Amino acid sequence: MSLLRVENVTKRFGGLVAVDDMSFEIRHGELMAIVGPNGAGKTTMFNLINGVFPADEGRIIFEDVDVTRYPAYKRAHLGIGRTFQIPRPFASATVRENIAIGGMFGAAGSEISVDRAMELADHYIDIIGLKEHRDKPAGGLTPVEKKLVEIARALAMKPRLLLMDEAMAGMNPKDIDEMVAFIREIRDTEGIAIVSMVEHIMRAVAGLAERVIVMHQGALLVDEPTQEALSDPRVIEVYLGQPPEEAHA
Amino acid sequence: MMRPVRAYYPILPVLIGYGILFGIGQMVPGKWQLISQLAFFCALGQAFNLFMGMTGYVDFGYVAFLGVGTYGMAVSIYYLFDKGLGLTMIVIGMILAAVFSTLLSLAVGAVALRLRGAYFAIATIGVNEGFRFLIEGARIWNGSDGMIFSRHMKTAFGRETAMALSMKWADVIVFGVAFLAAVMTLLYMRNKVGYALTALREDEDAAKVMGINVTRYKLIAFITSAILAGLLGASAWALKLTYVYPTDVFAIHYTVEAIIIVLLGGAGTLLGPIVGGLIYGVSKYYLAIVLPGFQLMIFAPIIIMIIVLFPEGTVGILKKRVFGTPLEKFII
Amino acid sequence: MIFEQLSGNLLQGLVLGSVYGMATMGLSLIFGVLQVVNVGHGAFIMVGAFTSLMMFQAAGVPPVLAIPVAFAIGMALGMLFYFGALKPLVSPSGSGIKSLDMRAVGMGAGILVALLVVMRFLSAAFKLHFAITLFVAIIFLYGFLLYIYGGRRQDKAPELATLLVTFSIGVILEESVKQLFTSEARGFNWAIGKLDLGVTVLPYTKLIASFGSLTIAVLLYLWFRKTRAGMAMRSVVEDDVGARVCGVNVDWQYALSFSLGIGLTVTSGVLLTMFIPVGINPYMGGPYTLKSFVIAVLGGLASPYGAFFGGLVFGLVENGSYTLFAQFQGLEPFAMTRFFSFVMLLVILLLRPTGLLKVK
Amino acid sequence: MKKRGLILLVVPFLAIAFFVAPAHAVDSIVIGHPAALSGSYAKAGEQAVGGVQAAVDWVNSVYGGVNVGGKKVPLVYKYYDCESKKESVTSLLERLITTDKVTVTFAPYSSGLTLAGAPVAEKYGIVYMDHGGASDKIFTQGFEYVVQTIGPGSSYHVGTLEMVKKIAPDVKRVALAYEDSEFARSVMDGAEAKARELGFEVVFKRTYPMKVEDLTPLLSDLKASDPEIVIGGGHFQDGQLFNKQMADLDINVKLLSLIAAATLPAFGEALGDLAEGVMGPSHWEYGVTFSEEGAKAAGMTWIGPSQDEYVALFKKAVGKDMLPDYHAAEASAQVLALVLAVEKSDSVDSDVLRKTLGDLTFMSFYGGWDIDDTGKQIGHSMVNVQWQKGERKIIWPEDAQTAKPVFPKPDFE
Repeated sequence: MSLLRVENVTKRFGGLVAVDDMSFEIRHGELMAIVGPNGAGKTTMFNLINGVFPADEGRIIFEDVDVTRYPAYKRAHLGIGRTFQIPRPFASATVRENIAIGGMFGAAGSEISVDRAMELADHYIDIIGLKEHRDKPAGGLTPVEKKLVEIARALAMKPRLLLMDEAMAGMNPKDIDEMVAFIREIRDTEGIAIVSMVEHIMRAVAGLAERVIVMHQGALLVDEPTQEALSDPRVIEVYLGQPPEEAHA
Repeated sequence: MMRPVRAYYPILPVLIGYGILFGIGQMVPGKWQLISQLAFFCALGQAFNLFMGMTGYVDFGYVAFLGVGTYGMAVSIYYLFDKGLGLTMIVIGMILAAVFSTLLSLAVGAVALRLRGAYFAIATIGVNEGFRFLIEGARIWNGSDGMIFSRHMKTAFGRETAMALSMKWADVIVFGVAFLAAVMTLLYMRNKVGYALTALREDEDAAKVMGINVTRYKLIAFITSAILAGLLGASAWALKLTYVYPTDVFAIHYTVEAIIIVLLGGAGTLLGPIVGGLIYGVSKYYLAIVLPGFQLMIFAPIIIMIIVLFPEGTVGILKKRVFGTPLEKFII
Repeated sequence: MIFEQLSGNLLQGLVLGSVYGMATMGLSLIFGVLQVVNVGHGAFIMVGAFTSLMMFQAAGVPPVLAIPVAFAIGMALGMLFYFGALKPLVSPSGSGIKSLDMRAVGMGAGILVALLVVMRFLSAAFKLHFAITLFVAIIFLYGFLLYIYGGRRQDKAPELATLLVTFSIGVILEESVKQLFTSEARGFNWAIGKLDLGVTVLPYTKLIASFGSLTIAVLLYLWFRKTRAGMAMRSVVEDDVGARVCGVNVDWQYALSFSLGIGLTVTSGVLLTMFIPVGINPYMGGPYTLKSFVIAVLGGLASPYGAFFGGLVFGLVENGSYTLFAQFQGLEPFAMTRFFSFVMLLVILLLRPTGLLKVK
Repeated sequence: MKKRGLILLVVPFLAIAFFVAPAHAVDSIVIGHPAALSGSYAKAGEQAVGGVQAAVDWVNSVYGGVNVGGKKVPLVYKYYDCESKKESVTSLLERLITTDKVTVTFAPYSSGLTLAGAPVAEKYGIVYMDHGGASDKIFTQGFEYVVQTIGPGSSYHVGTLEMVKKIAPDVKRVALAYEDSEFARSVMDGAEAKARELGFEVVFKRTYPMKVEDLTPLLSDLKASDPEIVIGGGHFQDGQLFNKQMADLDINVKLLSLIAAATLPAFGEALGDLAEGVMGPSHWEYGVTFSEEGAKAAGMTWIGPSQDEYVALFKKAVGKDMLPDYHAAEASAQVLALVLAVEKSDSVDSDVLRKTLGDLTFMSFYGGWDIDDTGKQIGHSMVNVQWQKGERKIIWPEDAQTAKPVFPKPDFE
């Protein structure tokens, strides 16, 4: 049984077809990446999965529940977590409160008290290693720290599927490697499926994903294990005929 | 759900503040009206802050809730005064005020809470003005003739009781509403509601993705705030002044006053509206005495100055200063 | 009978609507560029009306010729208030200081006291009311503090700060005009004949006002479409960040569009006096502010031409619905037209927040 | 505790304000007034303050002070600005009563604000004189200390209709178009009742909202009903608009009478030729011929300056070249009533004063003054003015005429 099934999903904005008849599956505990050049419809696909806006056609099924018409918060309750490309922590709240908010309202939301959520937050603060910033407003952190807070916030929701939007954008190679290692570690300890969205940084894909979906102009181009996808001629074609390794400039 | 008692310490300064205010009013003869006016400003700011400060939504038509609350009490007294209900009428009036403001807030919530920023502000102005013109145009509750019910109160309660009701007990209720608003604010701050509101104030889309049912929490804060406003209108305007005219109770400058009070004190803080209400009320009162006719001209540039130079408000600044000191847990 | 009245009302509504539309273009322009709702809008219309009145009374200048003067006054006021009050709150580049410490506040207070003492003597010397000199003192103090510390951009609920600032600007204008001209309702009489259409009568002044509004709307349209400066401003409306990347000085565009918006609004005050040359007083602006909000929403809030179109629709609906409501017993039709226009506002905000015209 | 510090800062303020109050003794008669100097009623409030000040100046300098307790004591006028807001009325009124220890209080302009202050005055048992609240309903509420000088709203257009009945008995069709406010509505109801009583046919009756910007739809409607006389109005701005747009739409009638606006000098200045022949009912007008001789002939007490003296005093009091209108005259007449009541009863006690005011009847430049048991004004009759060649002339009642009425009024050009 798959964790998430996307069936023939289409989304239009006015005359523009942003996502065109996409179908794919995500399995439990899987590391996956959605790859594609700018404008390929990756972000739209993410937004459709976690319910920022509804799909025009098709169905989205999460653990046998048809969530196509569910609002975002209900999907979060079912176990779909999400981070943003530009980190968006709640600036005036402290790091601890930020993460606790994830715990309070996320998947296990209805049962968790404020105090329990705070304890949970402390646990994740240890994991991301920001203990010294615990009671500082999140607005004052560095971008990388914000990113970590955001991931911790999403993890506190106890999701079964975590969508990570361009987790590595704007990072230097050393940080990227650390982040990749961190994401793999999360998958192993939490046992959740993680879908990353990657635009350019192909060197990260190999470490980050066991399977790759490549999107092009809103449609599915390939859905293959990582190594095969990266050497697929169609994928190379999409990246202007250059080998993907060099396209990350 | 309950957090340790320590988390509720900030209610102490609130209690002390209102206690001192109430004490001055009771002990210093001939200052009760001023004190009750100050309490009205504090309550107005506190109730407004509960929604505006915590969600970041600016309800420019907020005065409509005070207006319908006033009508709730007025309708009760005006139409029931000869039914021999005695003081139950006041209770009915308060309930009607709460019901009217709840209904209006549900209606506004259904329409306006989907909108953001300036669109929300304009929509709420539209509700306020539209409601006033409906009352006038369809001649609801005497339309623009309004209701004057001083006689009704004297008939129902007797002269002495009626006098005590409008000159004392109405103000005591205002104090009650002010304190209730502070308690509700603190309760929300310390529980899930508050965290949900903080999240949606900072980033509504991110809050949704975190599993927060933003509509629900917005509505909770909105209705709470509206009911408090309704009770405030019922006591400070209807019971105290014993008349209601639609142009008078739907006047937008009360919303502006609420915004000024909240900003002076610090938006989204617990103590802000009290400090803001006191600063605003006292300075307005003395300006009206010292420079009658010129106070608006003096006040307007000062407000611009404060917004531009001290956007966090008095308590906002104070909060930063006491950060890390023992006072920290009292001031939020 | 009813149809005659209805057509007469609609015709009047169309003419009035064009002036309303013009009076809202400034509001929409300012919102489009700065995302600021100008709550003091009506006060600027009042300034325009006084400009027209004063020029007519002092020199018999017909209101048409007061338009350029009003526009210049508006631009100047716009620049003044933008740099004096709004820039620290909305400027994309942010400005000045990080925090204002107690030493600075103390210094400010000292200066205020010194100014007060000076002003006390000055007010005695010039026989001015003390409050007026106090007002000047506060403005000076504010200017000084702003010059040194700059102020901070508001991140949380920016509407709150800008709503209150624009409201206060409106109050300052109203109170200043009251000090200068008292709160008496004034007017003038510029009669140049009427056009009898059978169903209704239209004075030529109204037609000129309507035609003037249309001309200004067209000129603004051309300016936006055909000139470099106009296109730069439009780029800021479309995409603030993108415009900056393309080398547009967004900061300056903000200042320019705010003062252009105020200029248009003050000009519309002149046109309004051609339509209604009486009842001019410092507090006349309030109802126009509310009307302009409705009209701006009809037109999509951020689009000046949409606003012009919205004005036409509004004029038609408000005047037309009178005839409708007059058919019902027990209603006050005039108040109901107002009720109806606010219901319309809410319906449009719900169903078509981008306005009646399809903008994007 | 910074929070406490702030409160501690407020406390001395309040304490000082309280303890600095002057010691009470009958060495002056103090009038306390929470006037509406800014906000919605600023215009009327400015007039009222000027009017009170002018009358006070007259009493102190010409009349020589108030004769009480065997000596002449000066009148003192103390006013604050309530910003036309109801909360401020209560707190400022209480300050006047308790801190400033005033002898009597004057209500701010408008029925609403008068009502807002009434419970405070009742609580302290101090006379509360109403110069700007015309609502009849104020006097059905059982207030014991409220005394009215302005005439009740229902009587405003009564004289106008009587005049038409007398000089043109064949005119029948009357249109009523008033502002939708509590005051204008009471005028409309009174006018409608009177019109039916006198046998007029009411062909049109509508209201328009406050602060209206365009009356065209209503006036088109009115035009269609083909009235012979039009009475209506509300405040200052809408009255000018009413006249202007009547002219724009070529609605020519035999009589146009507007409350409030048409009686003020600014009306003629604003409208010029268009005002020609337009009428308005007024409590008082410059040119009304009430005089000491007339009062003696009628056997009434006379007090106060002559009209010309009054206008000069008023201009001095406001410090501007501004003419007093009826808002000022009402406020002044109230001061004169107070002076007479104090002298007659030789007391400053509120209950005695209230009783004396109840029995008092006198005449001044403002006209007659007499109140009934509830405190409502019944002794003052209104005059009707008409714009004739750019000047306001009193045309009704006949015994006060300064010019004959022009009827029918000339058409708009």
